[in-house]
Amino acid sequence: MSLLQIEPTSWLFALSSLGPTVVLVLSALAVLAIDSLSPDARSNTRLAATAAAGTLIALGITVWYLLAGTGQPATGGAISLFSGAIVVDGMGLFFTAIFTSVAALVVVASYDYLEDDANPAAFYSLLLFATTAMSLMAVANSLATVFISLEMASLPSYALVAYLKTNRGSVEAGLKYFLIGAVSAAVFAFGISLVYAATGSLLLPDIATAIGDVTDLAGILGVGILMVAGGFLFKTASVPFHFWAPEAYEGAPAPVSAFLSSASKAAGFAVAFRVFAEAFMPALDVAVDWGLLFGILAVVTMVLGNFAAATQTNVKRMLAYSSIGHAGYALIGLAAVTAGAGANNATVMGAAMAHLLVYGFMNTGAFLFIAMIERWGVGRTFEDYAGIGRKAPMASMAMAVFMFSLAGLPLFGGFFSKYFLFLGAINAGFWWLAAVGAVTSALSLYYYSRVVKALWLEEPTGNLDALDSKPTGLYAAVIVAGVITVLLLPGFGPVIETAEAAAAAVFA
Amino acid sequence: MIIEALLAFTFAAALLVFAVPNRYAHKLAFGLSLVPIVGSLYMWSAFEAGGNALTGGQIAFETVAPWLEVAGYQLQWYVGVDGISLPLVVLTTFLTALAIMSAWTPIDDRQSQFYGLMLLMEANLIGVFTALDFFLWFVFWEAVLVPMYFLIGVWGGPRRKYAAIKFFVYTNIASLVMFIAFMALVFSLPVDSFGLPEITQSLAAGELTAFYGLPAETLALVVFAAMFVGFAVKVPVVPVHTWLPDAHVEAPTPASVMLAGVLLKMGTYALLRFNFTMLPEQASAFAIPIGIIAVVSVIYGAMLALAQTDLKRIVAYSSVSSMGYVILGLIAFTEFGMGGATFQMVAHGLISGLMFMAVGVIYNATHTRIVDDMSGLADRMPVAVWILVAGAFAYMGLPLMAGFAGEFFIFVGSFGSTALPYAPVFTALAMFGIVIVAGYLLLAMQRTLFGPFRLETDYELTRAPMHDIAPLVALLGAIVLLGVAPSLFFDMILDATVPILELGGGL
Amino acid sequence: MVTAFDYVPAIVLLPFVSFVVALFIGKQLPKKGAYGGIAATAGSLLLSLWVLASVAGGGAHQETYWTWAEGVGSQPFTLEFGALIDPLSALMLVIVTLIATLVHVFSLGYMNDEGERDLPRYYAGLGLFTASMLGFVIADNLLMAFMFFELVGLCSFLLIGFHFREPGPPSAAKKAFLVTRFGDYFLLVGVVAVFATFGTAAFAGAESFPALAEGALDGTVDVWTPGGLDTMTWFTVVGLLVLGGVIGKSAQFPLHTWLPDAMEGPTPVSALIHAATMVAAGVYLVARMYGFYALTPTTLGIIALVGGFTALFAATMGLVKEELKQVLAYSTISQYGYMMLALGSGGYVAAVFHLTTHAFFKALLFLGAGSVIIAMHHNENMWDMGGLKNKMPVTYWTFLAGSLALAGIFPFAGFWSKDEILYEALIHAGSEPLLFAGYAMGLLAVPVTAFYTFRMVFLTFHGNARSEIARNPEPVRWNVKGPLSVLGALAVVTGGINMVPVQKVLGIEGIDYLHLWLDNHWGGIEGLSSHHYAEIDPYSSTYPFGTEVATVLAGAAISLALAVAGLLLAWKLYNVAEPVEHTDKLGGAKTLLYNNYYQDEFQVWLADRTRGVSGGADTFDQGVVDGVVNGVSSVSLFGGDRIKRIQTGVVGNYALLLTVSLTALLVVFALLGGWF
Amino acid sequence: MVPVEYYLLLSSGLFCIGLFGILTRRNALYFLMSVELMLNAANINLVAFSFYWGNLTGQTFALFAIALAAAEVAVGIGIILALYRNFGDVDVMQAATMRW
Repeated sequence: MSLLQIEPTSWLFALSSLGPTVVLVLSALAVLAIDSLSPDARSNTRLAATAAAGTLIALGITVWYLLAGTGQPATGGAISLFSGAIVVDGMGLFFTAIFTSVAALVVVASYDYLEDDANPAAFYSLLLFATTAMSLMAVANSLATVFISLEMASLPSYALVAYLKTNRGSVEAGLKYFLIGAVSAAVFAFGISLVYAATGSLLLPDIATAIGDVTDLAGILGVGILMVAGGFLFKTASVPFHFWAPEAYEGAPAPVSAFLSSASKAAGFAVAFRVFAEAFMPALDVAVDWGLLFGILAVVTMVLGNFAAATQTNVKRMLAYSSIGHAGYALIGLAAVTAGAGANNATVMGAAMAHLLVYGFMNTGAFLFIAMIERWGVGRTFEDYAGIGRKAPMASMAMAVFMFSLAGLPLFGGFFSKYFLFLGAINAGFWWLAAVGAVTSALSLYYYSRVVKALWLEEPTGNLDALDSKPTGLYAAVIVAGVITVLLLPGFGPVIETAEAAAAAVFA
Repeated sequence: MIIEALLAFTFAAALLVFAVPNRYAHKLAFGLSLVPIVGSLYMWSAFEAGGNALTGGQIAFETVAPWLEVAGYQLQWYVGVDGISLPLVVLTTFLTALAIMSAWTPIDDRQSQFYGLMLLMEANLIGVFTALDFFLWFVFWEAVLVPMYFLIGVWGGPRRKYAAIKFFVYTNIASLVMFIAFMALVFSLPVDSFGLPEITQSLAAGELTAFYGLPAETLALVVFAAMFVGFAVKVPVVPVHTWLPDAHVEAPTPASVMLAGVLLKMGTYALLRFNFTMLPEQASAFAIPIGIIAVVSVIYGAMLALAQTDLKRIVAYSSVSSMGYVILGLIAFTEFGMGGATFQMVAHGLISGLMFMAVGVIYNATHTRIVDDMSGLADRMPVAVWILVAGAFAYMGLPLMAGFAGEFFIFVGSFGSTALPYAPVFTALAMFGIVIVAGYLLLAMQRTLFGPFRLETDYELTRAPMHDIAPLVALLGAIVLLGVAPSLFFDMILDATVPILELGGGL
Repeated sequence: MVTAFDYVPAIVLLPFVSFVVALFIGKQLPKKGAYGGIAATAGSLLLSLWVLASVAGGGAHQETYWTWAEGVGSQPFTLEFGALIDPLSALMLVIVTLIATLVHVFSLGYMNDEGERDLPRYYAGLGLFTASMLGFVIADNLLMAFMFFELVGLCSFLLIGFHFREPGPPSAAKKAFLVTRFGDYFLLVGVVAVFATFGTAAFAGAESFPALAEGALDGTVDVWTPGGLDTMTWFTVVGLLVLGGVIGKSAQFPLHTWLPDAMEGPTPVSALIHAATMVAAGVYLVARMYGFYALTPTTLGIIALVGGFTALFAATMGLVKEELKQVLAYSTISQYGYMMLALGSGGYVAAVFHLTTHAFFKALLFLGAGSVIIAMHHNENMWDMGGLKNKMPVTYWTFLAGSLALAGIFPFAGFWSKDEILYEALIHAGSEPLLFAGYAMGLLAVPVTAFYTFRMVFLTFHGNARSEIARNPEPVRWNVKGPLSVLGALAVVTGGINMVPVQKVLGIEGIDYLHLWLDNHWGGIEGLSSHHYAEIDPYSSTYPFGTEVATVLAGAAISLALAVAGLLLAWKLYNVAEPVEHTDKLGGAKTLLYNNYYQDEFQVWLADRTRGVSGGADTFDQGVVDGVVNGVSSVSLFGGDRIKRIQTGVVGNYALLLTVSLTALLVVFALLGGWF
Repeated sequence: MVPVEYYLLLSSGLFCIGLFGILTRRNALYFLMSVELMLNAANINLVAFSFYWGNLTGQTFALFAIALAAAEVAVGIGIILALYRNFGDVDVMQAATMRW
């Protein structure tokens, strides 16, 4: 037995299987190249076009793969690469589709946001690198790749949050994000080391196999699993690793907030789903009932996020807390997983995946709307938003769509995703999770509708002349996100079916 | 396909109106809103179905198409009408057009958005009354709230924001309660779709199973109670009615018309469709509490109306009172009780619409609705005032007007009810509402419309313009027509409600 | 073959058409719709006479015109509109159309000539009023009767409040509607109960509710009763419920208070309301369903008692009134009390008789009063009048005829009918003590009636003129005098239609036309005859003065003597050149009577209490019910406000909280998993 | 041979020291160093158990972890620089403008 188990991998096949990731890397490099070749040129347009093209091509490839059945049971199942350290399957592609969609929206929106920026290339490349790392997170099949890709995603994110170097809020946000992130990374790494200590492997399927033999190291494994969970909780902004989120989302440039709260959160769930579903399922009976753990955390996260959001005065911060609340909903997807109930697990996890996809659009749209407001320089509080609906009806209407969809009104995609999540939970016997989810959703309607109220119901208080400028990219991104959010209600079928099929494949 | 055509047209009309400049919006919206009337009248004339859509009767204009499938459940696009829903569809189209017309004077800002929202609401209301798949229905059900939220919140009175949010959150929470309850019910049934007929028939066949340790009987009771609460908020009945006066007082006239005229009927419609059709035995188990709720709503609502000094608030509380009759009719579980309750939905829709519109016309002229601020208006705006008087009498249940028909059917149905213990007592108590309603409406009319002319606000009172009066006249005409010939609707309503009784095992 | 009965709907519809015409194009018409109204009511009158003749010719008619709503399953109620033309309704049709026609004509003088505004509304109201009443009269079932009963109430509201620009009339109109509505509430419960019990509300036929009730009491028919109540008890309850509506509309104690206030309406309207329409409706309803009432002795007893009490009670209040119409108002209440007494005493024919005579002489008195009011420039205070006798002879003589009839002086119409009522009460009093009380009170009311009637006559027409206007009254025209003359003649002779005492005393058979008429002598509908009613009513006759003839004579003598006594007292006190108020002699009773026994105050107090309760309910609603709603939201928001405080902003605290939470989780799951 | 439990104790101790440093130090640089300690605790485990299990996975991963730690410090120092420029200090408690 060799010390490193190596299976020969065709590089070409690997590259094509990881097509989206490759495209993202290349476009990131292209952005850097453009900037290096003409460092003094105001090349925002070119950079944005490159970045947007990269993300859209990556998205296109992902969707194509999804439709073509790459890595899915239809074409022979998951594609295992690099000795099983990476697995391209439906779930990975599904999440990659989320990341690339969000990234594309954010890139398009950033075009306007960075109009006056001195060095947009750094922004785009950081964004693309983070997206690249996320696409890797979605396919990581070993705790090693999980850790590395997760850190690769985090590091550009820290920089992006603190991107506005001279803005105290941005720097403070970056600092807090970084510090909590560093601690979480350390906890995560320590957890991985403990899991390794108990099982002797980092490959997820091997860990699952090894857990059956763990006897006296069960405690070590348990601590390890809890700490690994901590790493994911950080990434998904769930209690108790959520502390960075309100400040990071509030202080960061709004497109970055959009990116982090949608794509980064989804990425955290992507790895969490895979790791817990593939590696730690047997641990449910042996070491730690992590279903219960996530159940408790889901409840606390839903309650904290939604209640704290209720009385915010700053819209962005409200959205930040709501984002925490939504992490709580998605956690149901992990909490309701039970040993040996494959179909149900697939239902609930698929619902969580679908929720993250819908959330990706509606939440990104919401933050991009805030980016638009920031661009106009109107202000950040609810009062400042008063009467914007009069001056910017299209964008405000889109924002209303996002808010109602986030609240789970059955008019838009957000309803079905949340509903199927609760349905899965109830089916799995976790009716109390669904109940808490329902109650907090009801509360969320209050604070989401406050935004709508400010936009549409209030009379303008301040000077809204700035709204005369129409940032095209931001508008386009917001409207596209809005339209997709609306269309996801009638068109939810393919989404949920894909998600459930992908989840089922993971549990199979 | 007529229902689809109706829905598609109305949605398209809403989008179109959103897009046109403000100054064209009113006429365009009114013109467009006439088309759904024609559509619904065509449906009425072509209506041939018999029986109740849910209990296995014929469904008119039925279409079914799969929507999406999840967790073993098929969600469908499933629409159709029967004798219960058709009158409500007609009511919706009719009232929307009139409400749009009545908006001419009061709405002078952001017209295209206003009318667009009105049409959007109409489309969703049609959807509510035609949808036969639970999810489809629920989408429309909730979608109705959003336009109303904006209509109140943007074009409303001074406390409009409070009222709008209260309305919105309150009713949404209620929907949530109902939704969860219904889910629990469906999950305990061996069905593979959310089609309401399938669910109803499965329940009728006694296929309900236990739900997480909750025995089927208990589950059915809990679900009934939760759904009742959920719908009761929408109706609304005491004690979950407090959003209503706020919403009504702040809402602009056309929105009030729609709110009282159609939106409240959604609650009673849903009660009839869900609670009373699907769970008749549980209904009879809860008969006494529901009877008490009905009677308290009638009497207490009327007493509250008596205490008000704002004309709109008076009419608003009287809606609570009138809806109490509907609940009484439903719980009676008799032919005339249920049929009367359904009829009363339409009748009250027209009458409360008329009242709100008439009060609105007065408000347009006087800019006040406070009883003490005015008197003797009949002198200055006779036509509007006398129509208001006619409306008030309709509200009091004057024979040969629609309200009397509805109320009498309910009373005559519930008096001899066997499903409701002490039915004669409940009925007699509820009927006392007709005295109180006369009391507060007459008192308010005497103080505002009659006596020497006096107005506290600085407005020159002139006769109400034609476009304000026309919808009032149309409504009054409809009220009298239905009062003289209730069987226009009542026959088809009975056709659809009698099977419910049969399903309930002759309760 | 075309018969009169084919035109029955036209009787109702003609005035309705006049309503529509006056409403929509009245402004353009000469006399603002008056002619249309006159033509329509006159047409109805002619048709009614034809119908009357047809009934006299042996016809009777029942027809359903319009099925309003129909049950199909377990509640196969048929709610429909139809006509029931029998002797009773045919007679009533003539009375109503006649009075309505005369009132229309009179209105030309009272309204048009006086230059009132809004006349189209007035004539529209009259037309609708007449139509509603006619619809009520021909109703062949209780539901239809109720519906038109309510419409009558609506019209009374519209017409009493005709002068809506003044504060008084709208208030009176509201009161009229509200108080009668209160009675109608009971009636409606009764209607519903009838449907629930019998499944039908038809008045006539084997499947009518009186017939079914009779069968149920015999035990041949099964009917529903609530809670398995005894049928007799339940029928009594139902009868009393229906009676509630009657008490309201016919202004019986304790729901009579609206009627004096209703004098705020134009005088012709008062005539219409009091003589032939609204107030008559109540009594007519009892007569219409007498076959049902006759079955339940308790109900009959209560009807008699209420009637007798009201007759006396209202008469006493009429004693002290200063306004002409007020006196008439109380007399109306009192007279309808007599009719109720008659009905309660088994005197079905007597009641209808009094209804007929009263319709004529009360319409006469009101129109006469209207004539005086025209003359007095709308001053109604009798103390400002006096001496009008010579200035307006037609009015005086006709008014006098009416007054004599009202006072029950032989041989005027009122004497005959009132005498028969008292006689019926007297001979049946033996079997029901309540009747005796009713009789006693009815008898006591006789002198009181005569007194206040002639106090009114003397104050108005005799003595010296006490004001400038009275010295130079405005003349009235043909359109006032014409109706007065017609009615004056009728007030004198109507007694002739039912000469029962004469028949009994002199033994001349066949002059009790009304008895024969109502006994289906010439034709009618099975089961709706006075004969049938007499068979089923619980009374047996006893003759306290020995023989029947002696009782007839003694009864008539007593009541006539009392009436004359009252008249003479009035003569003595008020037929002087300068009459003075004698009311002070009544002492404390005067205030009591002036204030109508504080009935109004009591009802106002009740209304105030109700409003007080409603105010309390409002406070409760806003404070508690809505308070809970707002409280939930406040608590949630407060909770949110607390929860967000853990986000202190200091990153060190975050690290600490994070560590503590993680440690706590580790400990909990270590214990749960039993790791160590 | 040293039993693996000892390595576990060592790494846990190191981890706790790092954690303690994070909880007590206000200086951002100390904070960074403490994180490094915690990461190294993980590395000790990985290397030790790589030996215990007889495969190289742990050791390879430890190398990656060290590289990432370096990258993290690089980003961290950059942010701390920006912090110093904006707040005039490297005290992590100072940056507390956003809260609740």
